[in-house]
Amino acid sequence: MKKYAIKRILQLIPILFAITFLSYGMMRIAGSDVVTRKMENTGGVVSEAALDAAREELGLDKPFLTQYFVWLGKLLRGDMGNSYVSGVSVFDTFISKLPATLLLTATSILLTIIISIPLGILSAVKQNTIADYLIRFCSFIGNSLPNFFVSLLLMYFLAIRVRIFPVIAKDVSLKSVAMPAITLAIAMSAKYLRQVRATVLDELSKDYVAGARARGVKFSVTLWKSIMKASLVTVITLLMLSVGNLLGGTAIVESIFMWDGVGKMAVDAISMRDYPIIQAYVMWMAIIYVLVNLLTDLSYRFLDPRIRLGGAKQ
Amino acid sequence: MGKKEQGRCQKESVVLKNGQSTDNGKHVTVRVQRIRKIHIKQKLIIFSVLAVCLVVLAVFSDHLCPYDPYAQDLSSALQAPSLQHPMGTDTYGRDMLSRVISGARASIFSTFILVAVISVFGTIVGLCCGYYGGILDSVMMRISDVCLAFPGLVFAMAIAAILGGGIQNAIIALAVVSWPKYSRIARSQTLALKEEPYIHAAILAGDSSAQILVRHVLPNMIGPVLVTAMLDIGTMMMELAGLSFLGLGAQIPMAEWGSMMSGGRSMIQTYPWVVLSPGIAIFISVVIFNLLGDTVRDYLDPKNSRIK
Amino acid sequence: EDKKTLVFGDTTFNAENEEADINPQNTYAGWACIRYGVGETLFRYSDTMEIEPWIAKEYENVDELTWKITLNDGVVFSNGRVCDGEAVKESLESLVENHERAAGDLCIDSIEADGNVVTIKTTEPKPALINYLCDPYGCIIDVQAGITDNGIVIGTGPYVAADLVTDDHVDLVKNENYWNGDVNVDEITVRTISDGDTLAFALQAGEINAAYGMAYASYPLFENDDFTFSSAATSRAFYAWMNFESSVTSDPAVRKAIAMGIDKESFVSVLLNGYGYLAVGAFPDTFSFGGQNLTTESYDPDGAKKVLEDAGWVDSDGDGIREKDGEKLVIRWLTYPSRQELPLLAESAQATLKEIGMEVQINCTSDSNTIRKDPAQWDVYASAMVTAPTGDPENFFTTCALDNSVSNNGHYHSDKLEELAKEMGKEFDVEKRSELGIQMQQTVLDDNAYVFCSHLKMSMIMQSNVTGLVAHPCDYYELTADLDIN
Amino acid sequence: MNTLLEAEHLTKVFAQRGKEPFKAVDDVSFSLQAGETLGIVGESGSGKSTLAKMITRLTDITDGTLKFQGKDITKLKQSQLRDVYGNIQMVFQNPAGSFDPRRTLGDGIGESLRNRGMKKTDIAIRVKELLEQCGLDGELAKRYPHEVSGGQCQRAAIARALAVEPKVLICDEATSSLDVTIQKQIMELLEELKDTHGLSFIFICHNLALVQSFCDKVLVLYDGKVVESGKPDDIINEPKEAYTKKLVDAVFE
Amino acid sequence: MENKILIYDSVEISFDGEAVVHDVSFSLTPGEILGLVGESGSGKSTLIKAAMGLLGSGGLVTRGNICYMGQNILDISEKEKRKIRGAGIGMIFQDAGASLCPIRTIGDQIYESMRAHKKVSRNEAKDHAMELFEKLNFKDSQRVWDSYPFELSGGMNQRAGIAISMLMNPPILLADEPTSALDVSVQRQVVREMLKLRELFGTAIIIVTHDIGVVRAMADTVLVLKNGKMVEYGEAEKVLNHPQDPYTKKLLAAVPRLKRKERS
Ligand SMILES: Nc1ncnc2c1ncn2[C@@H]1O[C@H](COP(=O)(O)OP(=O)(O)OP(=O)(O)O)[C@@H](O)[C@H]1O
Ligand SMILES: Nc1ncnc2c1ncn2[C@@H]1O[C@H](COP(=O)(O)OP(=O)(O)OP(=O)(O)O)[C@@H](O)[C@H]1O
Ligand SMILES: [Mg+2]
Ligand SMILES: [Mg+2]
Repeated sequence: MKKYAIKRILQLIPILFAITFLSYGMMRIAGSDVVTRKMENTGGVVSEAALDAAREELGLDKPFLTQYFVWLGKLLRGDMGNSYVSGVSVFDTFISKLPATLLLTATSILLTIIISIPLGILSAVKQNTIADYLIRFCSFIGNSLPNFFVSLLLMYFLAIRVRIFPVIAKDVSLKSVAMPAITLAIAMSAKYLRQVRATVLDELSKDYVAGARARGVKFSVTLWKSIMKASLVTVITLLMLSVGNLLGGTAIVESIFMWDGVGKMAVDAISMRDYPIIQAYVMWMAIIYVLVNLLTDLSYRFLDPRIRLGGAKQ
Repeated sequence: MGKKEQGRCQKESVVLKNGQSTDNGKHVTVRVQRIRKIHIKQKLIIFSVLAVCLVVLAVFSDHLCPYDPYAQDLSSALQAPSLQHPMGTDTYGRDMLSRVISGARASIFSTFILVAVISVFGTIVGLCCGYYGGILDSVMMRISDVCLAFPGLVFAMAIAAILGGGIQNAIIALAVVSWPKYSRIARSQTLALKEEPYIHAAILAGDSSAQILVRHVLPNMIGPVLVTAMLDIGTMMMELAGLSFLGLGAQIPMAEWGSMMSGGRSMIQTYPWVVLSPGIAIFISVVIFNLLGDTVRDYLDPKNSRIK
Repeated sequence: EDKKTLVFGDTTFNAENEEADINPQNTYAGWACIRYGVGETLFRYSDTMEIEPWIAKEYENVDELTWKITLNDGVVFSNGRVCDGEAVKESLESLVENHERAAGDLCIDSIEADGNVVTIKTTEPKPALINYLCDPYGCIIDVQAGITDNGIVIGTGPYVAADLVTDDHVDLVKNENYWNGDVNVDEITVRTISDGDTLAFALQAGEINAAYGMAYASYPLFENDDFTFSSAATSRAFYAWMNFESSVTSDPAVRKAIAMGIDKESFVSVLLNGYGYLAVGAFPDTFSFGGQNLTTESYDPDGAKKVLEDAGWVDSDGDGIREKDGEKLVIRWLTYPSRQELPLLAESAQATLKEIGMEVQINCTSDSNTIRKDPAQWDVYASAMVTAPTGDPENFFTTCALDNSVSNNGHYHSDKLEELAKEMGKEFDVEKRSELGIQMQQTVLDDNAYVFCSHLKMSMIMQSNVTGLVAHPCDYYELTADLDIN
Repeated sequence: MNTLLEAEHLTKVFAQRGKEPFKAVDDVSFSLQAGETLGIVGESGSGKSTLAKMITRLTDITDGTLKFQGKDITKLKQSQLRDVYGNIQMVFQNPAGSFDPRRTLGDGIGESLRNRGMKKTDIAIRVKELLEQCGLDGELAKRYPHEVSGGQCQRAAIARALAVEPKVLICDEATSSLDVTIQKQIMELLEELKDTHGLSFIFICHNLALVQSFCDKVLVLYDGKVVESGKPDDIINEPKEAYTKKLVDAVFE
Repeated sequence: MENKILIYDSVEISFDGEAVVHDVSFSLTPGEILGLVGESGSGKSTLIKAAMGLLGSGGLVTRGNICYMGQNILDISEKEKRKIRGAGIGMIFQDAGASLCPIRTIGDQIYESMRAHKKVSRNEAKDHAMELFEKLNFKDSQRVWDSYPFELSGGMNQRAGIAISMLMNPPILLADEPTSALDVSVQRQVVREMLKLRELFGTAIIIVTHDIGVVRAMADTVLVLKNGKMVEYGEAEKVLNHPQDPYTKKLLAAVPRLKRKERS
């Protein structure tokens, strides 16, 4: 197990190299740099010489490969550099944004689970009944509303009409996180629900369900003890993917609700061409990707004895 | 479960009269079974027709618009829905209905093209990786890892910065981060199919690898890919709308549902039709393609082979 | 006793907009310091954009290169330090050292402080020096107190920054030592809210008391008794630059037709909901050298058609687009999305110009600043720029319209304009400068080198119990000591 | 006699991820003469199918040599194997699974002919002929695998194998998933083919009774190794190895 | 009549309105073993599933009755059916391994099944199960109790399946091809276990199989089914040795026999 985990983490290295390099390259080809960006929206004009001086200061005049390796060298020494825009240490910036993102991730995942699993199971068990159709219809709605629109609706109804949640997040608290979390949970639940339904239907058709019935076991017992547990593998897979995406920050929702998280940071950094932050972000994403994959595999092992005990064929 | 069974099958105990009984005078209990067949084929046809309608709408949108979707008339800006303008008008006084119809082209076509490109490319890669294995497999799978691990947003924004905004570039960005999904599905399907006896039989019949891939593996693995693609049409529409929100989607004044929604979102309270009209269009098409995807899945499910 | 608190929502207070913190010397703009009442400049602009005393009580132009500025007595920084000549000297020296644009603007040779008198010597004649000192970068800060890591400075304004998180908020508290009257509000939070809809919802929900940067489409929500608007015409102009290297826009007829083919009036009244001012020239009517003194083309599609026809642009293939010598009349319209008015202008111009037979291809990209450097990539560039940030007409021409202007990417050249600019550079008399400004604008308009569409009507929307929050034409002053909430 | 197949020390090792490599077939040698029928018996998982796949080169041979009519075919590539497949064919365990579910039986039967450049019309005629030879209606060519019964499907599979007129036919448990009645019909068909075409068989089966009635020679596999070989009657009546004994004893009568 | 514990009376079973089993009648006395043979798809599984109420959503007994201990078990509520399932009628599936939940231990599932019918503690259930395991010749009962289905061989799973079914001591056991998934040696073992059951508990068994050898070894009576219709029903001896129906004859003739010199 340990060996396996180490192996997976080692796999991270080439991925990290590839994607940081790519991102560096792309941002570079993307033309304008932070210095040019800084001049935008201000309504004024600065001389080329001043711009060049500013570039030199940031090392932006050097060839792209040099810049990349300088960055890499620093990184290996544990220094992620400073933001070009704010001048603050990238690492500190990053750490300061994490709690918000973590809270949002946790609450929206939790909400998603609370909404989607019971409904998914219900709609599978009541297949082709009114309840099923209703649940599926709701999932269609959830699936076809863009995030930004859902958040507008929520703001309108929950913050203007009934005033139970604040429009803008004032702090990293449960009350503030509610609306962004609901927004994210709506879209995710809609997807999960369908998957849970499909998995449960699949499980329902398996022999062991008939087996339990033939032994006189109550359906609800089978449902909770066997079907749920078996479906959990699917749910975990989805969850892990979502956690990965959420930990990367959700640019749209975060910026609409003024939720000061990693996603908003990334979008701002990209639009400002703040390379050090972008690099840190890209690295973060790659690390999440690999870790999430690892965790998924490990949780399969935990959940499914066939994998844990090496019983699965092939 | 039992209840459902009972609900479905209406039970009537009927004691047949002696003379009518075929059972030599014995009393036989008869239960009437109410048959509710699920006509998957009919469902498939209905949803396919609806989907085709959408596509036709997209193709002929130019001819179907009651007004020029780009013709402005500032004097009649932001009119509420009326007989003249069933969906009202937008900020520029353009007819919303016409814009929604015309938007079908951009929205449906772009998602179609996107999904077509990623599913075809991903499938080919997955097929080859799964079938040939070896170096090709390792390399392509690492590349797909990188694409998956690469934050899509960074990519989209970089692409937009390199190539400029616009829907084509949003499509490129989404394509790069989405194809690995297909290659993974295709690969795992291919790996499983590779060991099927009929593939072995084909080898014995002297088929070349390419023939086997095209004639046997591809047709048998395309089901899950197709279903994913159908469902992805909805997903991609959402993603494009998200990119539009970030200013990375369609360029003005292009009528595209996602950007119409994001452009009109501040009017949700004041002039709701501006944002609801494209919203409803998105909803309808997402629902149609999702239902089609579900039905295709049911259709391909061997469990349902009897009730087709 | 209840504390008076106020929350102010602002879409512009963020790093992307060059307002990462409230250090006026940090970046190009650094407006937050003065906007949020933390810092004050030596002089300020009146409502008609004339110079008024502020920290300083008067100035004297000793000779072409020497300026003597006398400070008010009793000005103190919020930390209690007296703001005397020495403090001003330190502040300005630090500014010139850290702020490249300021250094270029001010051309300071030396500064001497003597009690409340500061004497500034410039390296070359600088008629607009006092105007430049009114720029937000000219905020006098306590250099000795230093600047914190998150960019908080000590100024002389009515509020003191207590906490600041870039892109999120700055917390202000009342300056107990304020030298210039009483401060009514005890605590203010300025929230960065980048999304316009969120801003609208927050104001509706009462989570913020006042807002700056609302989307036009949301204005109707607040046009009722619960809210008050405060608006002022600013010198931020939305205007189109013509590319004189382009084969289409180098044709005077085409430029003229564009000028006649844009429906500025509807743009302002419908698309901007009336929250804008029709522009004639580069400056709004509030300036003595404003548009009221100028003439230019007005919206006249038929006239425009005729102009084009006469110049040989005719639609020979019936596709609605005119051609001349086999070249289609296609305009590549470059603009950017960060100002909500620009895409609206582009889209509306596209439609009206189509009517006179021009096809407009819009490229609305946040990379416009890079693209516009290459004249081969665009024909018309629409931008939103502050034409008179210092209340003086010269700035606009030196940055945009002259042969040696860095931003003259369309390579406009006019002998007459060059002449007038030379004169302006030497003129110290305010009225004469104003007169020159008018002539220069008219020259530019006659060439249709620029089409000025509208001026920003800067608006703040607040709950009706908020008073003293007044929009100012220069866009610099927002939170002042007058601010109150009942 | 004319030796068709010669296998020497055939070994198959499966490399398994994270586990010890697994030897599925271990040092198996045999030879097959023209017209001879070789039975292979053994419990589930003893390596019978793996051996069959090695002979048809559907899986790579880890060690040992395989000769067909004296020519070494151990290392040939798939493209070079086409000629070999003209002589060796195989009938699979699971009849329905051995036809592409998306193609008609006729398509499957004619595939090898098509690959050998036969014309479409000729193929149709030949397919009909083959089906009839296997006791099926020629019309069945138009059906899909799921539209025919298991027995019909297996006959079609045999027809497919016969299409190229092979010299060796490998039957991997060709009847075990079928009903006894249908099983019997198939055995009769194979019997007939043996007589009329002089085919050689490798007959993999775990039903000893069938092997006894059909085969000339038997290999008993256990854990991938040959534990016993010889004439079927001898092995069944006088099993030498304990394993063989167990196998024989387990049969219900 | 009173010693008939299971009676099928003119049973017709339909799926979605299409009858697949027609007019089948037979009965079972305690301790009787009934062999159900017939070609694939003839309705054997359907017939025994009907008694368990496991026909699924599309299936229904459209005619006739099935009586267990004098009670018509077709028209009772799901709750009452649940009482009979397991405790009254046990079932062994073709692939007993698959009829056990793959991700829970055998012990867990045994306990759960027993709990469904009476209040027992886990330890009681375990003791009970161990006892039966011993009787069924399991070598290491503790290991079986703690194992997941996939950790056991096919034969062990099958026997575990039998054990679970037997724990409730049902008077009737329905076995759907309990041996066809197994190899010959294991198959023999399973047959032996089932015979032992009857010996120990007097269980009546219906065994569905393709293997005439198994029927010969076990069954008291034989029912031959073809296309959903009964073609022959009677004592095993008689049916196997003197078949009347042509189909039965054909079936028996098709069975390959091992030719041995002599049998001890
Ligand atoms: N691709 C593979 N990878 C790893 N192990 C394999 C592979 N194919 C087969 N094996 C193993 O090799 C052994 C022999 O398998 P094989 O299929 O040849 O058995 P068999 O004798 O045909 O059994 P059956 O009678 O059940 O068909 C088995 O233990 C199997 O698990
Ligand atoms: N759930 C179902 N829905 C519809 N038809 C069914 C269903 N289950 C079985 N049938 C049909 O009922 C008939 C009898 O099937 P059954 O499974 O009872 O046959 P069997 O004799 O057990 O065959 P085998 O020996 O292959 O198991 C078949 O024609 C089958 O297609
Ligand atoms: Mg095998
Ligand atoms: Mg059956």
